[in-house]
Amino acid sequence: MGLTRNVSLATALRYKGQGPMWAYILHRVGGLGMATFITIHILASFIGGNVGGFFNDVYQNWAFQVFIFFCVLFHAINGLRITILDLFPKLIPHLREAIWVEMAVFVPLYLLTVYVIVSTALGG
Amino acid sequence: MAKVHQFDVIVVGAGGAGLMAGLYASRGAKTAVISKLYPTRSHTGAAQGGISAALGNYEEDKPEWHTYDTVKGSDYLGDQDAIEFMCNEAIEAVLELEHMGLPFDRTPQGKISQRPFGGHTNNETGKPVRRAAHAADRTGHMILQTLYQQCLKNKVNFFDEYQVLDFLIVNGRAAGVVAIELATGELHTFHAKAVIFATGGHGRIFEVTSNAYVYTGDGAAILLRHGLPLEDMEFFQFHPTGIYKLGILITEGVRGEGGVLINGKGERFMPKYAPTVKDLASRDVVSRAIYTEIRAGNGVDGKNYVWLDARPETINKFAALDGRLNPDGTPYTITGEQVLQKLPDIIDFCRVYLGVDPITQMMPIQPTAHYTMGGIPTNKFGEVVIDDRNTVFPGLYAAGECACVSVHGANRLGTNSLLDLVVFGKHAGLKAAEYAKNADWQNLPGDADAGARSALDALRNGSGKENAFDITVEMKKVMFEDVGIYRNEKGMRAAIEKVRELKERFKHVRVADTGRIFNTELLNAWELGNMLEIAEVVAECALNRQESRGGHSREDFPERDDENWLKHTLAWHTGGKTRVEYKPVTITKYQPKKRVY
Amino acid sequence: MKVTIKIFRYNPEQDKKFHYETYVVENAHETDRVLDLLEHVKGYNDGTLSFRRSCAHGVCGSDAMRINGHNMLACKTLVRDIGDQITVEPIMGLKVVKDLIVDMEPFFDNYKKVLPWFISDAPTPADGRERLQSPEQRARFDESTKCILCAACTTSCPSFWASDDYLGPAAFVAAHRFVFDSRDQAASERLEIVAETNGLARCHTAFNCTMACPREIQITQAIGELKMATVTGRVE
Amino acid sequence: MEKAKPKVLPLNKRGMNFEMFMWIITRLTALAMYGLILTAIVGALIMGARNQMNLADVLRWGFMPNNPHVLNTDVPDLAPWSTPFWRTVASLLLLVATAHGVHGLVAIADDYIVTPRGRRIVRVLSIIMMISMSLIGLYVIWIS
Ligand SMILES: Cc1cc2nc3c(=O)[nH]c(=O)nc-3n(C[C@H](O)[C@H](O)[C@H](O)COP(=O)(O)OP(=O)(O)OC[C@H]3O[C@@H](n4cnc5c(N)ncnc54)[C@H](O)[C@@H]3O)c2cc1C
Ligand code: HEM
Ligand code: SF4
Ligand code: F3S
Ligand code: FES
Repeated sequence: MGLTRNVSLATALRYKGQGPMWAYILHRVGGLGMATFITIHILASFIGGNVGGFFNDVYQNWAFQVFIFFCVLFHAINGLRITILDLFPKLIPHLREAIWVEMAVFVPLYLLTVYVIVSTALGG
Repeated sequence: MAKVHQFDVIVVGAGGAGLMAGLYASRGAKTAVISKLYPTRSHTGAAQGGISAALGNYEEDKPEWHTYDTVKGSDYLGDQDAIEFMCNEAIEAVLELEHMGLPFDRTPQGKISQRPFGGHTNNETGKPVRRAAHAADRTGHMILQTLYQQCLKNKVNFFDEYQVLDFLIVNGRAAGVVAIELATGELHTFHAKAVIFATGGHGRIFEVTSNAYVYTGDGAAILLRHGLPLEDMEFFQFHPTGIYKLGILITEGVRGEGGVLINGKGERFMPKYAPTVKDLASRDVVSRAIYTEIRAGNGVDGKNYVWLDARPETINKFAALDGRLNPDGTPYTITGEQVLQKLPDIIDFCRVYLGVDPITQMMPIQPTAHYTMGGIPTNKFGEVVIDDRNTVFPGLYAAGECACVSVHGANRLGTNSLLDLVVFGKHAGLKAAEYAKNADWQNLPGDADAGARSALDALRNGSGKENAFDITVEMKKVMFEDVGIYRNEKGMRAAIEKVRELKERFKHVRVADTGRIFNTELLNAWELGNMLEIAEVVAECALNRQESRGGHSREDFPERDDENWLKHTLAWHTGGKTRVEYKPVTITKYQPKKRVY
Repeated sequence: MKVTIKIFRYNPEQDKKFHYETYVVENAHETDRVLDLLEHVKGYNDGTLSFRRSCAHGVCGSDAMRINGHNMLACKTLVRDIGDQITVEPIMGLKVVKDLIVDMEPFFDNYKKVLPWFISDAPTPADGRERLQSPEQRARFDESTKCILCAACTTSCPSFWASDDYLGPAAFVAAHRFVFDSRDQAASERLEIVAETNGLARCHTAFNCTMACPREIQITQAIGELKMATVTGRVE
Repeated sequence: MEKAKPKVLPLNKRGMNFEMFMWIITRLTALAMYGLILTAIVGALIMGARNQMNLADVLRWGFMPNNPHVLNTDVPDLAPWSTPFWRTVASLLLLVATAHGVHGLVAIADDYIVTPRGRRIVRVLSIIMMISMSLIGLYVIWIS
C-alpha cells in the first residue's frame, strides 16, 4: 500500500524553495567540488609523472577554472554568512536579506573573476 | 470478521473534552481514545479568547459572581447546580492546566493573565471583570496541545483516524463502539465497559459557520439512532461577526476596541437596537440586529452582509459622539498602529481571506453559526441521562460541546465552553473509570459491526440518482435561512419539509468511490446522514418552543415565557418521527428575571 | 472566473503509478480557497478525490499540500494570490497513501521523540496556585507554541527528503517550546535527543521550513538557538 | 519560588556530542580559514607579489602558501616562503581545511547513509582520509 516517498532529485529540484534553498544546494556543490579537486590535486602532485601532468592540464583549462573559482568564492562567501548567522541565531530572521547582501558581494567579484579568466584564456 | 479490541473505557473524540476524559480515565482503567482526526486537529484548537475562572489575578473575583453571570447568560435555562459546580471547579481546573505546562500569558507579577469578556462582570459594580485566562489569542490551541502532550506522557492509547460509526448496547448497558480505520477501510469493534462521547458540535448543518468540516454531530446522531434523547436542540449560538460567506470568526474584541457595525446605507444601526451599549450588546442581540437590517434590505448592495468598521477615523468619530473616555478621563482615541497591535490575528485573517486591510477598509461580516448549546443530556458527572427524571444510562458518558449538562442553557457566555470541556471531561473520565472497575463485561453479539456495515453498504448501493454534495448545500442553506437567527412557524415548517425531502433524496445517494483506503467520500456521505438527522431534530425542537430565549428567537413569539417554557426539551427521534418531552430546569439561588446588560 | 486545477492522483487499489488529472472550475471566485476548489471538484467532478481537511481557516494543520510547487495550507491559500493555473500535489518525503493524503505516522513519531510534554519535578506551589513566570520568560518561547503540527515545514526540508530518519523542523520546534520554558526541567534530556546524528547537525539552514510555515514561526531561528544551546549550554 | 533552572548546562548535559562538536568546529574552522588565507595573501603582497597578480596565483597563495605552489607563481624571491613561519601557516591551513572538508563530506554522507553500520564505515573512512591527506600535505610542505 502506498507510493514511495516520492522525492527523486527531479521532484526535489521542482520544489519552489527560494534563495536560501539554492544557497544551500550551491554551498554543497561548492564544498564537494573543492573537496574533490583538492583531494585529486594533492594525490596527483604526490604521484607526479604523467598522471600529475594530465591533471595539471585540466587545471589550466579555463572552463575548469570558471567552475572551481565559483566553488571557492561562493563557498567562502556563503560560508561566512552561514557562520555569522549560526553563531548569532537572533539574526536568522534576516536570512533572506543576508543572502542579498552576500549576492551583492559575490556576483561582482565572481563576474570579475570570470572576466579575468576568460580574457586571459583568450589573450593567451 | 472485524478486528476486536478490548478496553475498559473508550473515549470517542480527542478534542479538549475527549483528551481530558482520556487522561483521567486512563489513571484508573485501561483506556483508548478514538478520533476521526489526529487529536491536534480537533476544533478545540480554534478557540481564541480564553477560559474563564475567578482566579482574581488582577482584581477581586469570586466563583459566585461567575455562577450568576453564567446563569444570567443562559437566559435562566441553565441548570444552576451544574453551573455552580463548574464555576467552583474552574479555579482548580485552570491551575491544573498550568501545572500541566500550559503557557498562559502572565501578569507582571508572573501570575496567569486574564482579560475581560462579554457577560463576565463584577456583581457589585456591574462592571466587566477580567476573568478569561488566556494564552495569547490561541487559548484553545494551547489547551488542546497541552492535553495531548499529557496524554502522550501518560501513554494513553490512541486510535487516530478511526471514525466511530456505531454504538453498541447490550442488556441496556454500553458495550462498546464500532469504528472504521480510515487508512484501510477496515471495521474495528471496540469492546468496552464504558463509553465516553466527546465528538463536538454540529455547526456544519448551517451554511455560514465558524465550525470545522468535521462538526457533523456524529456522536449525537449515533445515540439518537439508538433511541436516546437529545436535549435543548433548538438552542444554537450565532456569533454576530463572521467573515462574509466564509464564516470565520472575528472576535468581539474588535467592537471592544471601538469598532462599529455599518449597514448598506452607510448608517450605524446598533443604537436602534441597543440604545445604551450599542455595538457591545450581547451576541444574540447583535446577531438579531444585523439580520433585521439585512431583511429590511439594508445589507450591502442588497446582499446579506453588513460592514464592521474598525478604521481609526471611524472609531474616533463614534467614540467622540458617544463621549467614550479613557480611564483617565481623556477622550478615547486610537491610531492605526494601536489597532494592529491589539488585533493581530483578526488583521491577518482579513488580509489573507478578504484581501482587506481593516485599518484602511471595512470588513464585510455576517452572523455565523458558532456553538451547539444542546446535545446529549448528562448530569454534572458526565453520565448520560435518558429521561426527565435524570435516569442514568449505565456505562455511557458524554462531555464537551456534544453534551448538554446544561451549563449554557439558551446562550453560552464566551470562554465558558473551554471551561466546560476541562471540568466535565475530567469528571466523565473519572466516573467512567470508576464504573468500569465495578461493572461486568457484556458479551458482544457475533455480528456487532452489522449496523455499521449496513449503514455503509446502503451508501455504496444507492440508485445513484442523487448527488450528496447538492443535498449538503441545500440543507445548509435552508437551515441557515429558516432555522437560523430569526425563526418563525412558516419558515420552520418549510424547513422541516425540505429536510425530510432531502432525507428521502439521500436514500438515493451512491458514492462513486468503491475503494477501501481513505474513502472520504463514503464517510462524508455518512456524516451527511447524521447532519440531516440532527437538522430535522433541531428544526422540530425550534418549531416546538413557542417563545424567544437566548439563541432561540421567534418572530412570532418575541418574548421569553417563563411560565410555560422554563424547561428543557428532550427529543427522541424514532421511526422517522420526533417526539418531544420536557425536563425541569434546576433552579437553586437565582430566580429568573429580565435580562438587561 | 475560470480556474484550471491540476491534481496529483493516486489510487493505491488501482494504480501502480501516480498521474495528474486536470479539472476546470467554471464559477470560481478569486477569494476562493484552494480547499474550496478541491471540495468543488470532489463534489461535482470526481468524488473519489481524497484529501484531509477540518477547520478550513488555517488552525488545525490538516491540509498541508504542495500548491504550485510550494508547501502551503489549502485553506489558507486563495486563488487571488496564486492565479488561475493551479497545481496541487501531496507534500514530499512521506509515503503517499491516496491522492493528496500521505502517511503522517513517521512525522508524529519524530514529534514524539523529543519528549513533547512538560517535565518538572519541582513541587507545585504549596498554595496550589500557578507556577510563576515573568512575561519576559513567557515571551521567550512564544513563537514555538504556535505550531499546529501541519508538517509543511518538515516535508519542505531537503534533509528530510534525503532520508526521513531526520527529526525535522517540527520536532525541533516542539523541543524548543520546552527547552526555553523557564518552568521545564528536562532541557538536557531534550537537547541530547535533538543533538543526535539525525538531529540538529543535519539542518543546513535551507530555510524552506520557515518559508513554508503557515503560522509564520521563525523555525530556522529556533533550530539555531537549539544548536547554540548544545554548544554553549545556555538555555535561558 | 520554585527551583530556578540552571542558566548554563554543564558540558556533559547539553547534548554536546560528536556531531555538534563538529558542527561548531566547522564554523570555527571557517573563520580560521578566513584568517589564515588573509594572512597568506597579505604576506604574499608584502613579499613582492604586487605586480604579478594573477587569479590562480592568489588562490595558490591563499589556500596553500607552500613551496611548489609559490614556485609556480611569479613571486620574485622564493626564500621567504621557506621560513618555519610560513611553513607553519601553510600547515595550519592544511590541517584546518582537511578537517573541515573531510567532515563536510561526512555531513553530506549522513544525509543519505543512515544505517548505523553505514555511518560507522563512513566515519572510519573519513578518519583514514583525514590522516592520510594531512600527512601527505605536511610532507609536501616541510620536505619539498
Ligand atoms: C472559532 C471558534 C472560537 C471559539 N472560541 C472560544 C473561546 O474563546 N472560549 C471558549 O470557551 N470556547 C470557544 N469556542 C468553543 C469551543 O472551542 C468548543 O466548543 C470546544 O472546543 C469543543 O470541544 P470538544 O472537545 O467538545 O470538541 P472538539 O475539540 O471539536 O473535538 C471533537 C473530537 O471528536 C472527534 N470526532 C467527531 N466525530 C467522531 C467520530 N464519528 N468518530 C471518532 N471521532 C470523532 C473529532 O475527531 C475530534 O477529535 C470557540 C469555537 C470556535 C469554533
Ligand atoms: C573560507 C573558506 C571556507 C568557509 C568560510 C567555509 C564554510 C563552511 C561552512 C559554514 C560549512 C557548513 C555548512 C552547513 O553545515 O550547512 C561548510 C561546509 C562544507 N565545507 Fe566549507 N568552508 C570553507 C572552505 C572549504 C574548503 C576549502 C573545503 C574543501 C576542502 C570545504 C568543504 C566543505 C564541505 C564538503 C562542506 C559540507 C557541505 C554540506 O554539508 O552541504 N569548505 N563550509
Ligand atoms: S512549525 Fe509551522 S510548518 Fe512546521 S508543523 Fe508547525 S505550524 Fe506546521
Ligand atoms: S528546511 Fe531543513 S535544513 Fe534546516 S532550516 Fe529548515 S530544517
Ligand atoms: S483545514 Fe485546518 S488548517 Fe487547513
